[in-house]
Amino acid sequence: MTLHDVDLAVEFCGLQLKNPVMPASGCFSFGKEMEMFYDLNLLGAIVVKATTLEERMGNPTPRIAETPAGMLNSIGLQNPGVEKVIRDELPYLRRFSSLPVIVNVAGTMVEDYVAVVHRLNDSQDFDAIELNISCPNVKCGGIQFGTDPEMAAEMVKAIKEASNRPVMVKLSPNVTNIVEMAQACEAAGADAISLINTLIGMQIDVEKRAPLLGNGVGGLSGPAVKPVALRMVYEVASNVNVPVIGIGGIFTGKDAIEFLMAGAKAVQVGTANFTDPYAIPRIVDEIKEWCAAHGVKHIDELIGAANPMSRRRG
Amino acid sequence: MTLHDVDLAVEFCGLQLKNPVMPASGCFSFGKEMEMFYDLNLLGAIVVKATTLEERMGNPTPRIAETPAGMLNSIGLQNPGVEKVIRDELPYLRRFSSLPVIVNVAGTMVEDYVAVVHRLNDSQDFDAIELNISCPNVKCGGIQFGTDPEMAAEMVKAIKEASNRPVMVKLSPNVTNIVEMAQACEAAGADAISLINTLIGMQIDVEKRAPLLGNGVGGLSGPAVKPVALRMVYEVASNVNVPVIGIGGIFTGKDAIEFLMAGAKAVQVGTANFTDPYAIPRIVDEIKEWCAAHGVKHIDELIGAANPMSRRRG
Amino acid sequence: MPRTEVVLQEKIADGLYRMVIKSPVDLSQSAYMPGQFLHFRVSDSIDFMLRRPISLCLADEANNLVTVVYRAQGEGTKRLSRLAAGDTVDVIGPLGKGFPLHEESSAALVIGGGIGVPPLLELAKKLRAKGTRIVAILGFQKASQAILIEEFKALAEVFIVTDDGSMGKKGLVTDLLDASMIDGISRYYACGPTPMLRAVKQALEPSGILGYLSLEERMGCGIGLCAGCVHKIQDNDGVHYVKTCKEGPVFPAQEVVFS
Amino acid sequence: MPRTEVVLQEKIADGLYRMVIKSPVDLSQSAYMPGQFLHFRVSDSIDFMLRRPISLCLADEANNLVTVVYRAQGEGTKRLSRLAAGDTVDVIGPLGKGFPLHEESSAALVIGGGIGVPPLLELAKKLRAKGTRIVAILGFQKASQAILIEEFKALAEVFIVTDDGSMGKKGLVTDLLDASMIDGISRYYACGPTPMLRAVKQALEPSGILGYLSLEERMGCGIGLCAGCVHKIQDNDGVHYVKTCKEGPVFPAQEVVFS
Ligand SMILES: Cc1cc2nc3c(=O)[nH]c(=O)nc-3n(C[C@H](O)[C@H](O)[C@H](O)COP(=O)(O)OP(=O)(O)OC[C@H]3O[C@@H](n4cnc5c(N)ncnc54)[C@H](O)[C@@H]3O)c2cc1C
Ligand SMILES: Cc1cc2nc3c(=O)[nH]c(=O)nc-3n(C[C@H](O)[C@H](O)[C@H](O)COP(=O)(O)OP(=O)(O)OC[C@H]3O[C@@H](n4cnc5c(N)ncnc54)[C@H](O)[C@@H]3O)c2cc1C
Ligand SMILES: Cc1cc2nc3c(=O)[nH]c(=O)nc-3n(C[C@H](O)[C@H](O)[C@H](O)COP(=O)(O)O)c2cc1C
Ligand SMILES: Cc1cc2nc3c(=O)[nH]c(=O)nc-3n(C[C@H](O)[C@H](O)[C@H](O)COP(=O)(O)O)c2cc1C
Ligand code: FES
Ligand code: FES
Repeated sequence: MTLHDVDLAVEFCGLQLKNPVMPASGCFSFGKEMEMFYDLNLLGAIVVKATTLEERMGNPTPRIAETPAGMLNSIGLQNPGVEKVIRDELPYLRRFSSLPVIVNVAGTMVEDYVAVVHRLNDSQDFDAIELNISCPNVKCGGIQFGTDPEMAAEMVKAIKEASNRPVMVKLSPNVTNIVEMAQACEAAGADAISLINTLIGMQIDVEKRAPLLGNGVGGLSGPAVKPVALRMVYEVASNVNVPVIGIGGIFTGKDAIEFLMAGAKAVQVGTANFTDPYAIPRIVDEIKEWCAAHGVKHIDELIGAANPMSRRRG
Repeated sequence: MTLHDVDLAVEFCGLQLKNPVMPASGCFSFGKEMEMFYDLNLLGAIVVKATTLEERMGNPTPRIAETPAGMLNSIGLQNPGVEKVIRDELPYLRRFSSLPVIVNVAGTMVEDYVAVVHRLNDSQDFDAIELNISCPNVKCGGIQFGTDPEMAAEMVKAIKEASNRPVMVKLSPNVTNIVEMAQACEAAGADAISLINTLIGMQIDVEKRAPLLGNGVGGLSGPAVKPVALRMVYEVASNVNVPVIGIGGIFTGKDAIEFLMAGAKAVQVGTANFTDPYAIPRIVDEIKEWCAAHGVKHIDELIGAANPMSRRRG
Repeated sequence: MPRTEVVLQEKIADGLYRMVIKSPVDLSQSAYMPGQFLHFRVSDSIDFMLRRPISLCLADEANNLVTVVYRAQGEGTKRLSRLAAGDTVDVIGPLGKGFPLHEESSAALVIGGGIGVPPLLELAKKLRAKGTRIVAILGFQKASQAILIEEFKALAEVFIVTDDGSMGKKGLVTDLLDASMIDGISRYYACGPTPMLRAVKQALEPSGILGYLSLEERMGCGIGLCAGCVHKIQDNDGVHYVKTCKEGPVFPAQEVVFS
Repeated sequence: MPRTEVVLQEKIADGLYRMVIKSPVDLSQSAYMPGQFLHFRVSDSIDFMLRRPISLCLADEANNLVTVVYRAQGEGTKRLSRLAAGDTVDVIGPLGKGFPLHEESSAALVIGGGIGVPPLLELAKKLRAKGTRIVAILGFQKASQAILIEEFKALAEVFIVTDDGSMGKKGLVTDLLDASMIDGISRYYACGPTPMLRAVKQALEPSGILGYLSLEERMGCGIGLCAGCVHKIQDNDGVHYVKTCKEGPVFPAQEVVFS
């Protein structure tokens, strides 16, 4: 079998992706910066930085710490606000002919989340919403919606009503029971579940005798969290019928395949973009090579391959 | 300042430790195996493998997977049962003149936990109990007690009543709100809180298209989890008055100092023993060297140094 | 951690390496046994945290050197293979319980499959030194994976099988276990992939010949701390898990339970 | 990732290294600027995931080589310092916005502190090539940390201060910023630790001389993706955070807000 015989196309929420790999929100800005590295048409889709109603400054610095096989960030939803995103950022992405655009939406209360969505409804420059109820980096960043199933359901219901486009819901791993959260979102109308956002973590600067990050705590991402992410994707894919998007520590094609086999329909790549700007096209190539070497004609054969319960579903 | 001027002694639960570093349960067996490497008197204390009422076989193999800067285990509380532990294991440890012995107690229901403690009460060969309500590796391994504050409190109350020795309670990180768990245990009488146990994770064997571990999921430990552990220690130390023991990914003296500064009174070292059998004495030396280089006469100066809220407490 | 020096690293077949290192212990003072293993760190980074167990292949007491032969298959052993003479490596061992030699053996059968062949070389050397006659059945995937043939020929009567017939007979090691092969054999020793060990045990059980199997399990610590490496054993205490790193990796064949 | 070759690695002072690598881009075709940085991976293991930003110290267009000078302080830069000539390294850049040269400058003051000194060397070279007169104030902790003195002397009038007086004047770079020093200066450029930059800005603000500061922030990506590296800037849009990796690391001094 040759690379040419391998079909990586997937479909979810009515989006057609030529391959199942997209950048994770907050790890790819709004895409423009990557121009110098490669053609964004190589992406399966793009997920842009969290967008809030008003511009946000974000947290004090330092905002970044390196940890073993991972990193902490405490960016805190810095973004120019939905108005500027619609005017200055999204139109650029439409020049890429085959690139579904997903807007990550964040906020503080149901009302401002809904206001962002209403404002987005008028734009033709995106294809789906990723509802971020899982940012650990702001006091009022919606994470309370990400840890209580009833509040999550309330939020999802409101956003589904408001939105004229499909709604993915992105979950926080900082919960006792991820399945309960996912099921609450599914019942409330979520079109897909993406997970995981970052684990809450800390680093101490022993010389300064204080937490290293300006914000004290931050979100842990990177290969370090991959086993937790895989477990949660596996559990959720076994227990919901909507598509699951796997996120957390994906650095190689093999990592991505683990998530697909656990039951994810597609994957997002965050931190790896920082280590290797070419990470996503490389991961796509590695998936293709693995498929060719293993006689896999269509990526669908792999989705849920290690998780029989997920195959009986979705 | 010379190494000789540094005093590392700490005290908690009435135990006198010559230094704040001890092995974590399940990562040091019952101590005998380490004879070939060093004198156990070098330890601050010893925590032995989880002990249940009856002998347990544990989980099917494979039980071990390597992950980025970490590992997964699904041992599943394999142990010879409390009777044999008291008869065959604990007496050996009494030959070490200055070695407090802590027995990690596990089970399924309140009743069998209590039965283990009753049986232990007769032994003179240990000094404190570490109540393990956080093992993620067995269906009935007590983790339900580790994720529900009310059940945790019920368990702690029963064990405190049953035990004639101090009771540390070891918490699971797989919860939405670790502070709530710790406070429930404190209110129920816990003499100390140790955390964290392992995060639940998974690895997929892509060649076999199945989870790698025989048990499917396993517990994630090692440097990968350190940021999560530090954050939880910091949060708990800010909100309870009993001593907090920090665990999770400690490989170096600097790692241990981060935990102490976050508010831990002492630390436990697990996975590092596998990578480096000499890990604990090395870590003790590294702490001492750091103190000498930084003019720290007594380790107390470091405890909570990065966490003012913890210093106002305990 | 104490580190020791790499004396030689060479590729001996497709993906297979021979590495000679200074022994981490004084061999002449230690009761090392063939079948024991060395436990290697493959990197000084903490992203490869677990040590890799590799069996002792040859011990050279006079020069206090040990040889290991291994396949660079995953990322960890690939890193190991990048070490060059003069580099140092963090290794502990020899660890575990190896093959017992049995004074009374007159003729021994050693059966190795693939990367299970190397540990049998030191065994053959030791058996030979005691005057035991040795028959060796060595199985490989294909000729390009065959290793240590000459070394075994110097010590034993050697039979070779390969999966594809590119060297020796085409087939499995068990295909050769007929009556004539085991005639006069008083002990057998086997090391290789689990399916081979199971088949060997099954094939030789009726003969009543005492045998020893070297098992392979994923290890957390290699020194008895974690109970990660267990295998099911049936002995006087019934069926129970034992630590292969401490009580093994070599066990009497009749005690090994394959599930 | 594209990798490039290390041509030279040498220790030039206590804990300080000079590394010359083949430029990852064709310098003659690129609009590189002094003050830009290169972004290095320090290991091929994923336990050091984040790249390390190191400023361009010298560019050699004829041979397409770039020089960086850095302190091996933490684990990451220590690993970088273990690379030897002939090794390859994964590096991207030059990245960011560097020091503008200003055609009209008659005399420039460059102020460097510690590991902030190296990026000013390529700047001095470029300024000098345009005929600008250069005054350089270089500050170090102590004599054993002093670097690039001869290189600067070839291009500029050099003043040296050290914290302990073991070389040049004892004191801080700002101690030298009196009226005579800034006489005739039309631009200043500073790179060094944040407290130094703050003090320099404060000291030179009254003079009205336009200045540029090279800022240091912890970076996630170095290419504008993460918003980790922001610094507060006050400009026509008010006070806001900008990405130092993309809009900086060099900013007009009057825009930089120190909080
Ligand atoms: C007692 C014993 C003796 C051995 N002797 C030899 C020998 O002489 N020569 C040789 O080539 N191989 C030997 N092996 C197998 C060798 O340990 C594995 O091939 C090696 O650990 C794989 O590591 P990796 O980094 O290449 O693979 P990875 O897949 O990257 O390893 C990931 C993890 O799984 C473990 N693992 C993967 N495969 C195996 C396996 N087959 N057995 C045990 N653990 C595994 C690794 O140790 C590591 O912890 C022996 C194994 C055991 C248990
Ligand atoms: C634009 C720019 C240019 C630089 N130019 C030079 C130079 O020419 N020579 C030189 O010696 N140093 C320079 N530095 C500082 C250099 O990047 C840090 O010393 C280096 O990243 C520290 O890495 P480490 O592995 O030694 O330390 P560690 O403490 O192990 O690093 C841990 C993490 O913190 C980050 N970090 C730690 N200290 C700093 C710091 N001071 N600035 C930014 N990130 C930091 C690291 O990049 C890494 O992500 C520059 C920094 C920036 C932002
Ligand atoms: C610097 C940074 C910024 C992030 N910002 C966002 C964000 O704005 N919205 C969001 O939903 N997730 C955000 N995340 C989380 C990532 O999208 C992703 O869920 C997480 O990093 C795990 O994936 P990874 O290990 O591949 O990075 C951010 C992560 C990082 C590292
Ligand atoms: C192989 C293994 C076995 C363990 N067994 C137990 C146990 O029996 N009881 C318990 O409370 N914790 C057990 N743990 C958890 C550790 O005690 C510790 O909480 C955890 O590994 C985090 O610390 P570390 O990162 O230093 O390993 C085990 C961990 C490992 C890796
Ligand atoms: S590998 Fe840990 S007990 Fe055997
Ligand atoms: S370092 Fe990521 S935006 Fe600057």
